[in-house]
Amino acid sequence: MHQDIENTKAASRTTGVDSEKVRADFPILNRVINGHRLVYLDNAASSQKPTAVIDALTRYYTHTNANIHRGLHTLAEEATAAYERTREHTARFIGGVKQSEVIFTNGATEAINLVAATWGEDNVGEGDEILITEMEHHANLVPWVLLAQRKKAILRRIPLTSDGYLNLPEVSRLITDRTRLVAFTHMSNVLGTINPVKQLTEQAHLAGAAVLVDGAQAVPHLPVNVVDDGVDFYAFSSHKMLGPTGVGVLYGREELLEKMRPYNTGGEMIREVRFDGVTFNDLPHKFEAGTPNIAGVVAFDAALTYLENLGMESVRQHEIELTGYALNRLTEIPGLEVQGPVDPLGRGGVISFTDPKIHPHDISTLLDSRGIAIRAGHHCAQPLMKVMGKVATARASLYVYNGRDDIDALIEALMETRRYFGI
Amino acid sequence: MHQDIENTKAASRTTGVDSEKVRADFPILNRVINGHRLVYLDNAASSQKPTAVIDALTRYYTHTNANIHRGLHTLAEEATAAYERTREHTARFIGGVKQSEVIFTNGATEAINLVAATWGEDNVGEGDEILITEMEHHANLVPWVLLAQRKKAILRRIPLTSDGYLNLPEVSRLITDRTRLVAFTHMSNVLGTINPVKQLTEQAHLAGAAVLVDGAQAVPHLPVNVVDDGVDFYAFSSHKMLGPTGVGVLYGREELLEKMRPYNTGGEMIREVRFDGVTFNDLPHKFEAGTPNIAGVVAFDAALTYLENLGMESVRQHEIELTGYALNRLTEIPGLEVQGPVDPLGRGGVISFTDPKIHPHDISTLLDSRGIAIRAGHHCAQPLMKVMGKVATARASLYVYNGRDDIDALIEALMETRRYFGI
Amino acid sequence: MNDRLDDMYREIILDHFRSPRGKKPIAKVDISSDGQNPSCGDEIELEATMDHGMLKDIHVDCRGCAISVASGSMLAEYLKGKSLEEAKRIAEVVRQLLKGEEAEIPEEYEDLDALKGVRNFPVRIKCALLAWVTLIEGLKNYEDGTVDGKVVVTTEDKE
Amino acid sequence: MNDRLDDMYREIILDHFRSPRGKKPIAKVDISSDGQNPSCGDEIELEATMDHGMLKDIHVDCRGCAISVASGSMLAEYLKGKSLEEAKRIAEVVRQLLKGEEAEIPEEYEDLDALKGVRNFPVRIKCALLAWVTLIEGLKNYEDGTVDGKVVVTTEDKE
Ligand SMILES: Cc1ncc(COP(=O)(O)O)c(C=O)c1O
Ligand SMILES: Cc1ncc(COP(=O)(O)O)c(C=O)c1O
Repeated sequence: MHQDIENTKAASRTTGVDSEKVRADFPILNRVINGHRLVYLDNAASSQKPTAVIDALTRYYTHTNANIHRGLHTLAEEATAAYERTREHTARFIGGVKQSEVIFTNGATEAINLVAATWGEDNVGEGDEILITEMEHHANLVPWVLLAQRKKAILRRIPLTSDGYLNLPEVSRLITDRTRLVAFTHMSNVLGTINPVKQLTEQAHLAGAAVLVDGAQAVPHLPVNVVDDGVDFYAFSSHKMLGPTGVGVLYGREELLEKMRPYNTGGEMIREVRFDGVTFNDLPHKFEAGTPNIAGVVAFDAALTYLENLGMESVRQHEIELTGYALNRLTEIPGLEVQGPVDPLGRGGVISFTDPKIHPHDISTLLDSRGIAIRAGHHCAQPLMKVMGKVATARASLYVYNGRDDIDALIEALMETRRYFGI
Repeated sequence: MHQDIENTKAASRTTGVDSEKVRADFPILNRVINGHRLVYLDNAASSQKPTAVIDALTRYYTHTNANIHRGLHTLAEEATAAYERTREHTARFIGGVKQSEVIFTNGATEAINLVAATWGEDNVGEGDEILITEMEHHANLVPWVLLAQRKKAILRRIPLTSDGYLNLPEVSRLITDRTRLVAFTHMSNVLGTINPVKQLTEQAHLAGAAVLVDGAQAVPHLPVNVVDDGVDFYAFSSHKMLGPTGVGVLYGREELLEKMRPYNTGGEMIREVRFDGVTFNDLPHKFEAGTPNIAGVVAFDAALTYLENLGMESVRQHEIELTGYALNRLTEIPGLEVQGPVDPLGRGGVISFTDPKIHPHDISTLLDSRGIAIRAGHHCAQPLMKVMGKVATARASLYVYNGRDDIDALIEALMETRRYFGI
Repeated sequence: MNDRLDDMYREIILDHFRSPRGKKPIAKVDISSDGQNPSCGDEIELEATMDHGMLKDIHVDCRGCAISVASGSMLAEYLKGKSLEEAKRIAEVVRQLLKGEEAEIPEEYEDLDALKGVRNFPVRIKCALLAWVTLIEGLKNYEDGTVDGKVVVTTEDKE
Repeated sequence: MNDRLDDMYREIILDHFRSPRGKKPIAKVDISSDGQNPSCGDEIELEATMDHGMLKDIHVDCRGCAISVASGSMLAEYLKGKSLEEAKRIAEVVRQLLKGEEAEIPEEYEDLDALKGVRNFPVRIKCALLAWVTLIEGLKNYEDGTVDGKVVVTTEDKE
């Protein structure tokens, strides 16, 4: 695999995506940072936005803006239609679910919290078990830690293998008849590991447990089909997939959503309100109290279209090739320790590494002085850091506008970092 | 008062704000709807956005965009600084509170839900009382109805006088030593009534009750000083005050916020996470889990600046004058029933009315055919509708870009509506 | 004022709105069903007298917008004297018509075609539907007798 | 690579980072305090031997970024042999320096001026502060003995 990649011409073009061409659609990539062109490798934290998305926001606010769902005037009708069009698009994008199964939140974090506070509150009791993994982001960890504490439930976790995969043989032992929920990330935001959603879901369902998948790192980078995978809940964020900030999605199976109590309450999510009681609205409105991030949702549609035009298979192909190239080149720096699976087919383009004598924060600061944006820290996965025996890592994460030139710049800067610190 | 207004020249300019000039800053107001210029009178639902706000969004996404608080690279530092600058600005805008007391949510609805689910959950018990009013929006009603149900607490309400004010003499009887919270709107989104926040707060505090004020309709239209008023919690939304959708603010007194459990949990709001426990971050981060609506918050800053440049005193003056003019002209339509206080000094520019023989929805549809956007329905205040003996009202709501010409267009269209239905 | 508008508020609709049929109370109530769309405030009270499988008499009292009033009034006028089966068939035709599906309106009901203009105002479809759905549920209950007393129906977010 | 950077990673800082002082364990531990900034992963262990109101010996073990390591190393070097009062005074000077307040650095500590460059990197200020805050809390505890055993300190979101 690596050999193949080495033999192809070093260019920003992969067989998947022409990143040079893509770059032209992202105005921020023209920025000069500390005298260097911006090399943005912090995509796991948040992605950049194409002109199409920025323009969609402007268009919304200059042509359409109004509150939705209740207005009878033209702007309100147009805004409502645009908002619901994104819902319909999202439903298609994740495998063709019902529109009533797509709930807009303000992010993956809120989507997971919604499930913990409603489904979790009513379905997890004392002595019940929640199974997570050792590689969870705090967003898919803290809500379950706290739910388990509140309910005197037991939090179990699937351990990792030394090469950064889930230890799958352990799973059948860890899922018991007390397991109510298996919650895991589709792709790790630290290791890049892609987890076998369908297989884990089948195992969980066999034991009668529900499945929640944190797709924050997967939907932006892989073709995702929640129907095929059979999951019960799936959460992700717009801002990591070329869309605006403040928009997230919770997919939930209708059968479960119907039975769940609402989360936030107020306008829009009710049918009838009296001082002494409330009747709730139908799905998905039951879970969308108050005025949502209308402009954000409307512009998210443009992000979905942009990704579809590239093709999610091509996006994935591009990242497999670029990740392979990056993993390969990182071996040129002696002593540098790279985390996660070595096979680009088993992982996404999130590459965490440490340099034994230089703290990740220093690496990040030095790289920034060369215009290279990476992240350093615990990446909201402190327990995983402990498992890995690290306090922090540096993390470069790739997306459609990254090419080999970006990786080359990264490698060169890492070498210069050592020189700078005299190591 | 009305006499004075009649005597001034009919122009779009008031002593407060030059709405003609303001209008030029709002590109959407150039839209032609059904062959007419857009007359936007649905501001209580959501306001339009000035170019300054739209440009701030574009600038953010083309120059600064990155995730905040954890990044060490230039974009992340700039994004964090811009986000926190809005917090600082917001803290000043509402009377000079501490930055740690300003929590960004995705709207007023979430802000109120946060308090109900944290403070409410821990401070309201069986037999305790929550005092609200008969004029609450569902956002400041449903969370308390459900909290009261959950806790077997008692929900009491301050009734209205026939002219649409709170029946204040009743309050001292309704606040008891079991009252834990008094929750009320600063300005009614149906009647326009402005409630005496300071007076009610003093009464509540004397009885040891906490005070939550729903400022969704007030902050956009009045000078607000939460420190002067002494409230404990104050909630409002950006989208009703020229800012982006998907951004809200909860002000809370530090002393109370410190003691409250978090609401959403996940990244950013933690200090330390282990599989068996969590330590929370300091204020305000404890309440801001996950990636917030960064772009929205950053652009909200431009909305605050825009309003400050107009001057909130001038905004209020403009609306007093325009409301007086509108109330006066509405009396020209015989039989039309206008809700709420008759004195423009006691109310904001939210004007609900009904025509005895024409349903509000038909009025709204007819007005839309003339380019006039108003709202019709229960305005998320079903219990108030019952109190008023209506199933729905039509509602015209004013803002800084509205002038007398807009009111004139409204009156003329209302008359034409009667002709159209042959009434 | 404009075409789309005049297409919804056709003369027939406005006529039914101004003088709604079926207002008179009926003597014998065999079928009773209430419809309401709380979010718009439309409320309809529907009663009918049955006689040998026929809707002998229909009473409709609707407080709502011109569309819901007119739609209820048309129901009262055109279904009076019709069989249960016929009533169900026509209600289905109206549903199809409003949903924009292919619908064949029998000649004797051709005035119902006037409801078509509502399709351009998606939020109003539930108003036009309310009377018909209220009737259908009332008939169902009459036939199975599952609900003891009145049925309460809404078309909100069910369109 | 650029000026702002070189102003933070001055030669003095890099020197302390490469060969941190105070690594050697001390014989008698009178003061013991741990500092940690979990969000960056900085961790510091600080111990000191007291003798007649003097910090006779200081042990600092810091795992963290160059700034936190250098800052801890400077503390170990410059405060060794100093009185409690002097240590507190200097810690306060460092705090002021990092906060961008007016701060007069006594001549014998002039190397501490090198920490000033950190001010241009607001997120790193907490790293530079960590050792000093850890010391202050350790001293406080030594004086009032409120906490039994180690104090644990953070500068995170407290800057
Ligand atoms: C795996 C994973 N889950 C959840 C989240 C949380 O997403 P958000 O901050 O958009 O709510 C992130 C983002 O950092 C993530 O990487
Ligand atoms: C008085 C009042 N409170 C609360 C809200 C809810 O605001 P949002 O929908 O922005 O959360 C509104 C908006 O309709 C309102 O008018």
